[in-house]
Amino acid sequence: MSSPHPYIPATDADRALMLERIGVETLDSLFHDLPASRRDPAISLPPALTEPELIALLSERATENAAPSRPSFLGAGAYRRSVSSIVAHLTSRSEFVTAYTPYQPEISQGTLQSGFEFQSVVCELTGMDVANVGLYDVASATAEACLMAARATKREAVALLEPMHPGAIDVVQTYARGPALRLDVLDSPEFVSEAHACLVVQQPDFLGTIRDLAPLADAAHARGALLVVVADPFALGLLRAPGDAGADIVTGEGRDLAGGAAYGGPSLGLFAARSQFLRQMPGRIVGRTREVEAGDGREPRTGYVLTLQAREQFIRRERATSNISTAQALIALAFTIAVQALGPQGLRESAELCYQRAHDAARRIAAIPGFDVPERGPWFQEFLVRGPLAAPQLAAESSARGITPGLDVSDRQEPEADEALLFCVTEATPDSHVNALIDALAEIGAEA
Amino acid sequence: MSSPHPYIPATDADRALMLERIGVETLDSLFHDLPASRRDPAISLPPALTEPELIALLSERATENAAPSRPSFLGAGAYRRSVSSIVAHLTSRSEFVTAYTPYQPEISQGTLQSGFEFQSVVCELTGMDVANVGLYDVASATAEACLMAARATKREAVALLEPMHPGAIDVVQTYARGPALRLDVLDSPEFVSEAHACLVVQQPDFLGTIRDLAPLADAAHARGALLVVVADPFALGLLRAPGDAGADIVTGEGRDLAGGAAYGGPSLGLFAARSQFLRQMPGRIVGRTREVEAGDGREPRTGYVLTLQAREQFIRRERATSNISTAQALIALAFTIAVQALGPQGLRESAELCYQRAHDAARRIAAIPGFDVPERGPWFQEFLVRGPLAAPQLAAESSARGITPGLDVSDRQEPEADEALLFCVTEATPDSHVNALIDALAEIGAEA
Amino acid sequence: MTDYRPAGEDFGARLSFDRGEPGRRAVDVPCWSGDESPLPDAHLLRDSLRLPELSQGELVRYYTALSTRNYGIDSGTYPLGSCTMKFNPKVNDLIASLQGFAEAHPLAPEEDMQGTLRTLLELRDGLAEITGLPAVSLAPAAGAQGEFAGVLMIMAALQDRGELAQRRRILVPDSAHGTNPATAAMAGFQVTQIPTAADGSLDRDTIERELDETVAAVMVTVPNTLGLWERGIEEVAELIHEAGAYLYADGANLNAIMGRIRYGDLGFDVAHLNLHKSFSTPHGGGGPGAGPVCCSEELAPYLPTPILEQGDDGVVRLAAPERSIGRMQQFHGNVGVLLRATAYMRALGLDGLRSVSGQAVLNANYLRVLLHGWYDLPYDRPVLHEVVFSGSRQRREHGVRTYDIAKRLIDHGFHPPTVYFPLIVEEALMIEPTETEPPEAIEALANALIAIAKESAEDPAALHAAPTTAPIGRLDETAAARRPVLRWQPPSP
Amino acid sequence: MTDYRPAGEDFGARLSFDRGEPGRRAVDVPCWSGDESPLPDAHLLRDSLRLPELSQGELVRYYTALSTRNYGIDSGTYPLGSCTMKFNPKVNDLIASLQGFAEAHPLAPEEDMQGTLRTLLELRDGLAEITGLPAVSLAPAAGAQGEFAGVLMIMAALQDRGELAQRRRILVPDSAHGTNPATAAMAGFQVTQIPTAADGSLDRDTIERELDETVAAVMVTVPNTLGLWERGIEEVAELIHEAGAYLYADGANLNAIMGRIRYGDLGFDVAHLNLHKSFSTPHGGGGPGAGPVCCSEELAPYLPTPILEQGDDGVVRLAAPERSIGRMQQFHGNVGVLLRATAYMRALGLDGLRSVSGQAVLNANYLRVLLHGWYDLPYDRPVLHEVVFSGSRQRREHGVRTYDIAKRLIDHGFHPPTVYFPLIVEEALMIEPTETEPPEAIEALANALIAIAKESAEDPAALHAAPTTAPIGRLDETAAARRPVLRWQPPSP
Ligand SMILES: Cc1ncc(COP(=O)(O)O)c(C=O)c1O
Ligand SMILES: Cc1ncc(COP(=O)(O)O)c(C=O)c1O
Repeated sequence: MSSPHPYIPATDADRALMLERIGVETLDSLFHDLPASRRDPAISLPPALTEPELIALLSERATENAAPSRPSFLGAGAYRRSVSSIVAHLTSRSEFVTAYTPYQPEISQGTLQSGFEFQSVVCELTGMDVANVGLYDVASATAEACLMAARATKREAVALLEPMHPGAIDVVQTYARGPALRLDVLDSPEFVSEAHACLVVQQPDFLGTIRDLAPLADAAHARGALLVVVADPFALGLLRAPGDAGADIVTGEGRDLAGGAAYGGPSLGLFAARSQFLRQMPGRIVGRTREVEAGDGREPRTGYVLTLQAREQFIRRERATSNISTAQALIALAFTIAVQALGPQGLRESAELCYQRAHDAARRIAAIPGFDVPERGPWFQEFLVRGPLAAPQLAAESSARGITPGLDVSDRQEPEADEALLFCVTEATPDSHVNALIDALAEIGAEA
Repeated sequence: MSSPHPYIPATDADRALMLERIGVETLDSLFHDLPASRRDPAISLPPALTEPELIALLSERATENAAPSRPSFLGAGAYRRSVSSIVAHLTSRSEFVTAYTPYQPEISQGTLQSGFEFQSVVCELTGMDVANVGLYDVASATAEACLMAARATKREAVALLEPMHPGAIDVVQTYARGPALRLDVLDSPEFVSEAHACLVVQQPDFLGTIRDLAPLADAAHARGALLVVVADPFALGLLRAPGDAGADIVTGEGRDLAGGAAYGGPSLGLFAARSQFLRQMPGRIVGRTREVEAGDGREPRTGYVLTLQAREQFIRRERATSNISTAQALIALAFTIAVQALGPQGLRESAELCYQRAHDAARRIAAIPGFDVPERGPWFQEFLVRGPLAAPQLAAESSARGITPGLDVSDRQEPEADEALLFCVTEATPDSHVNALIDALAEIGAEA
Repeated sequence: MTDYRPAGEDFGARLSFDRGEPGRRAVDVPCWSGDESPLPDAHLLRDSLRLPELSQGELVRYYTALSTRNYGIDSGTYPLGSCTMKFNPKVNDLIASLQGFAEAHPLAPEEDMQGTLRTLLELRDGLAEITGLPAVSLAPAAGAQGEFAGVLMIMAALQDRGELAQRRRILVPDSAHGTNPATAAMAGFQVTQIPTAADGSLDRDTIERELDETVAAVMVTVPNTLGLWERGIEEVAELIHEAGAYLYADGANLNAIMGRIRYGDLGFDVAHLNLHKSFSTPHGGGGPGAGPVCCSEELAPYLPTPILEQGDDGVVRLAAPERSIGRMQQFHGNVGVLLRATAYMRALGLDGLRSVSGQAVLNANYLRVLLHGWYDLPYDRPVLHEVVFSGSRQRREHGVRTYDIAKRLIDHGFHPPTVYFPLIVEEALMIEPTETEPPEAIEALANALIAIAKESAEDPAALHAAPTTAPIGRLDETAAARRPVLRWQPPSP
Repeated sequence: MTDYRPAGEDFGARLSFDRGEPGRRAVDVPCWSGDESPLPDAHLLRDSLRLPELSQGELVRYYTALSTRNYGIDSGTYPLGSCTMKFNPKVNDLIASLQGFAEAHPLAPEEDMQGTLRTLLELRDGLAEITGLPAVSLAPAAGAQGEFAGVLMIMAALQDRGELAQRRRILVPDSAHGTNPATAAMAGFQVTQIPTAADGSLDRDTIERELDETVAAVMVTVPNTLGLWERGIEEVAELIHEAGAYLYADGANLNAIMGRIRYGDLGFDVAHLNLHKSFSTPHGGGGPGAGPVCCSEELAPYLPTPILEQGDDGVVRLAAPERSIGRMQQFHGNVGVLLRATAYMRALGLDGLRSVSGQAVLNANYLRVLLHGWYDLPYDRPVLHEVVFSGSRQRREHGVRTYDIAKRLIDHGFHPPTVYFPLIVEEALMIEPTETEPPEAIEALANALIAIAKESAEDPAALHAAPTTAPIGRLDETAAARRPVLRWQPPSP
């Protein structure tokens, strides 16, 4: 501990003085409670790097990933979005970045008021009454929705309707271990029963199709089950608000609109519900209030606080509605600013642009001899592609041409997915990438 | 002007209301003073782009430049430096970025106090008494130094000592047009005469050699001329402060330490002098002062203001010491933080590392059969390389191998520069680049 | 910037929704110039959407102003106990934002993601070394999710042992963080609370008494939330293992002991870490974090999916452990946070991490000594990374609550410490200076707290009225909970 | 953030030099592990260097705190007349920071720099179109350097005409910015001041009288610093040309007329622009800027080096004009600023630039009307981009100076306007709202100024005491100039 590390201010001289004032001889003696036999074990870590070395090493690593300029048509839960430059600018302000969960509202209004903005945006998009400030990701949010539905209905099974993201099903399964909920993965809403706390449906579904939610709500409600909709918030710029169609709980993934998939995370689980479930909700909630009377006659000002904390682990402990503590606040801030930057017109236009570009690409692919785009109904940004080769071969041929194709979904049960890849084109997919894809597929088609 | 542009808030409805309150019918009528025959000419500009389109286009352009990963050994006035990540983080705070020149000190202490820090850093590095908050770049700062020396000495010629950066000589020539100063570019300090207001020398010189400044100061002072030293502030982490060696004015280029050459600018001209020249200095100067007595008994606090403004154009007009107004404040801030992040130890270590790495590279090159590194004395980070081919061919062969070689200086008069390229290696030149260079030169040597 | 708006302005009353004008916009969207595809049927489409309509400049100003109403680590000392609010190196953010990392699709072929995967492997290996627990999953998104994973792993192991039906209890100390009991309950276990002994360690007798074949696990925070080492933890571990239960380490306080002692060596079976604390990834106002879970070979098959595997070809791939409890997230965890943590680990190396824990502990003890006599110290012994005082004397003698002390500290320029936690300390003031505060800052904090202690006696009303210098005064939290207003509503016409 | 330090703290008294401790450091430097080369002789080396020694966290906090003591455009309305403080789009900063642009070496072969050079060419062509002046050099670093280039070009042309010895005078209006006369003098000319007529335009009679064979040029700001159009400028141009002199446009106020009228079409020979105003590149607290100089074919050969040339091969190269006045900088100008300006131009297009000027003018007139009657308006006619009031009534009647009014505006949350400029208006208050302020902000500014006007009558002392809400009160500028303290000095032992 001689020459101080840039992250640690105290010098040897500082330390000597502090030790003296504490009244101990050595720093090690402060650790005397630790069992001596276990102390200071051999630990092997790579050597420390100075900042320039660190930047050099990790910049090198970043280039070992496929270049961001490589055309890719992967979607399946992570979508390339156009995010305004103001988002990164604002969310990188250290007052936001380096703050903790806002336990002291007087000096945390930035985080709190932004949280209230976030809840408002989520409610507007989903058509729900109340929202929390965000959970880890869409899948864990959906799992929490299932747990909440089970608590609210006192039922012990949940139904998930295919096509649903397999990762999401997996996470619900993980979370269901605790209360030992039964998971029924259904092919049709008609199998919902009185045993089910909720019916969970994805919008658009895992294969990209836009669902008509109202009949699903009816089916669920007819059995006393809640309807949980797992919605892409971006698509909600165009699609009917799930709440208007009868949803009771809506979850969603906010990461993409917040900017940057980053190999999957940090993500952002949106969670909104009808107001009767408010006190059952997991996660932090921001409420609006006013200053307590100052006694100086001044009109109390408006402020924001974490509220309804009696649901939470740090108060309710083993009876809390969830164990969640740290969530994804900074991503929620980015999501909020990104959506508000688009505004009502922009979000609609952007979603329509996404729709048009995806449909145009699908049309062009369908026009290539040997290729087929099987449709399962109206769809948003993802579509199935079958080619003249089996799906894995088609994917391999495409990769060999420098293009990451859509996800191979040929092992799924839906008939349209047979030998198909799930392609995604969004408002942010460069034209040049789509053109390269068309050329590559045409070449593959010609050679097949 | 119907749908508002994101940069312009007013809507059609806003405009209608404003026009009504102003009492005019149309916006155009506010321009009625403009000669009708000249109004609204045909102007051809490329079409407007939305933000995603703009980012796409200019990102594409950025990749049309040679990749930053291409090894390059260019120096000659622009040097690759290791700049701490905290610099960009702090200088991107909008309070710094979007402020104007600090005319209202009460709400500009951030800029002003940083300016005072900058002046202090520049004085420490150069060994001078006073500094301004920065000029455009090293060359224009050097030109201003010549003008100031001429004013102070009332002489009408200036002497520049070779080797000096040709761009700098050119700029001094431009600035000298005003007062019609004569420029003498000298090969030896012995030619300084009583006609010269100053002797200008570069440290290290244009070919990289470290100068012994004290004898140059003596030579200048013996003729009543001032010594102007154009110093690389980074090298001053290692080299004797010019002020200690007798310099009267020191200029320098701060851009590289501030981060990013950006094809040459924004740059940052450092300008420091002995205190007797204070009131002759160009540029803004920040001074320390205190609050005026508030009358409430509170101890006045320390603050910073632009001071000695009677020298400046906006007060003194045609009798100002310079016409400069907007300078390079944000780059000065970055420079200050970068130097202070290194601190006294770090700057020294960093300069030594640069020295060692450059010397090591030179040694390795000199060891390649057919190559020669002619020395002109002790040097810092730049060195001459002669190969088995004529300089332009050597450069071409190197470029063909994916390496941007040092600058071709074979047209210079210095004998060591004959058929030579001026290579630069710094603390920030990646090892892998140096290795690639050695391999390439060995290959060229073997083929020649 | 300083909040330059006039002090009287009720800034919070006007949300972005209440600003701007219809038709304004902060960004433009490109036009579609190709063939138009018909939109889906109208009943599938949204009819209206209420979102703010602001120009770009207005929106930037609004959120810039909001930021000025926040206090972050870069604003000053932030000694929030248990939260490890230390300096977040900026280089880590730079690294995570490199395009190659930031724009990677989670389903991209692993061969195309070796830059990310090799970096994560380095982190995984480092965490295994640091904890002494050989198997690691980086998937959990935060501490609580790491705990959840850990407890589910224990559950799955018990199930495989055929003992799950019988082992329904988890023992949790009364000093534990709320996530511990909440997690245990979420995993379907009953929680038995273990009291803290007079020396601040777990009450050994109670543990011995409670340990039987109904116990699945014991969750212990090491060091504990009093900032104290759990004395005798090794013996406790043996007892637990003898009883057939597992020992879980809440590793959120790793900052105190990094590089000095390891959970694995002490007998822990599984631990989670809070990289957003010990490894200094920014807290972001409440996340994102990362809560890797580390475990023994025995529990390794149950780790959450994905884990990392390096093939003989050197290629790093994602894998599902044999008997995995499953996924915690749709994809692979908070990778951006993990990259930052790796950069932090690499910037420090082993010596650096040891300096971190050493200085963190030194700083906490320095504060302990400086404040000695001014505030009660219920567990008066040398501490590790944090020290828990009690304001009960101030409360008793002057009617000043810890709450008031915390608010008053704001007026001195500090973020308040954690208050009223751990629950076992009356009027708790839980202070964690961290290793990144210089001695001067610790002295200044102590001086402010001493000044407040004096003020409690001399002018308690000043404390009740605090803070007076913050962007807003004390807020009515009761009203907020009683009549919840949780979202913007359009002004009634 | 809000400046959370206690209000009494004398933050400015402690520089970074006064903080930290010897031995602390904010960054580490890699070790050299190769062969050691001996250092140069000791007499060439530095012995000591006094710089601050702070840990990274301390340094970050210090400069973060400094930033909070600044007011930027993102903080609120910043109606500094003549300075065009409008919203700086963030995307422009993003673009300039793209690695391919930001890390380009100025001496890299032009073939390797086509991304930058093609972008600059686009800007050059755009500026030529917008100004109606066909030849452009992007080299000057700011407005004043652009002026200097322009005047030197005139000088060089006169020299080539053999008239330089005789044409030693430049006429400059008394309303001109200080850089105009300063520049003329720096180029060695004598300055003759031209008065402003009652309508705010140049006094035509004086010009006619002064125009003779000793005149090299007339420098005119269009629109002028009163925010007014120079009536009859076309006829003046003719007179000037007849007299054999050149007409120079200070184009710093282009914001008012972009896309609506062009200097070239009006008869100007040369103009400089302030891209850091009209094209919204950030001011950075006093630069960097960019001051391109645009001129007629006649003056094109004299442009500063470099200019851009596109070869038949499409490759863009740097070139030196035939009879160039030379370089303004060692390299090619403030390229990073020029990239931002190009992005701005491309984001707006012609229609957008016309909206800019239209709205800028509308906003200034709106403010003019809102404040009518409250402050004197010496040139009471519709204005272009800015409006100049006078506080002379307040001064006369209430002893309140414009200085006081400006300081009081700070307490209302606004940056003050430009004051005491142009010099020809007594107690001038020069306000330029710019097009990026919404009408609400202009109304709020007007209301604040009206409140202050009322307060001048009712409570002038409050104005004299202002500002009270800023991070610091009025500073003693006289003392600063009388006993200059211009740098940190170590505390005397
Ligand atoms: C001791 C302890 N355990 C667990 C947690 C939970 O971690 P997280 O907030 O990341 O979920 C925390 C922090 O809040 C903690 O301090
Ligand atoms: C009218 C006018 N001319 C010239 C200038 C000088 O421009 P710069 O500050 O960029 O040198 C300015 C701005 O300060 C100005 O307003």
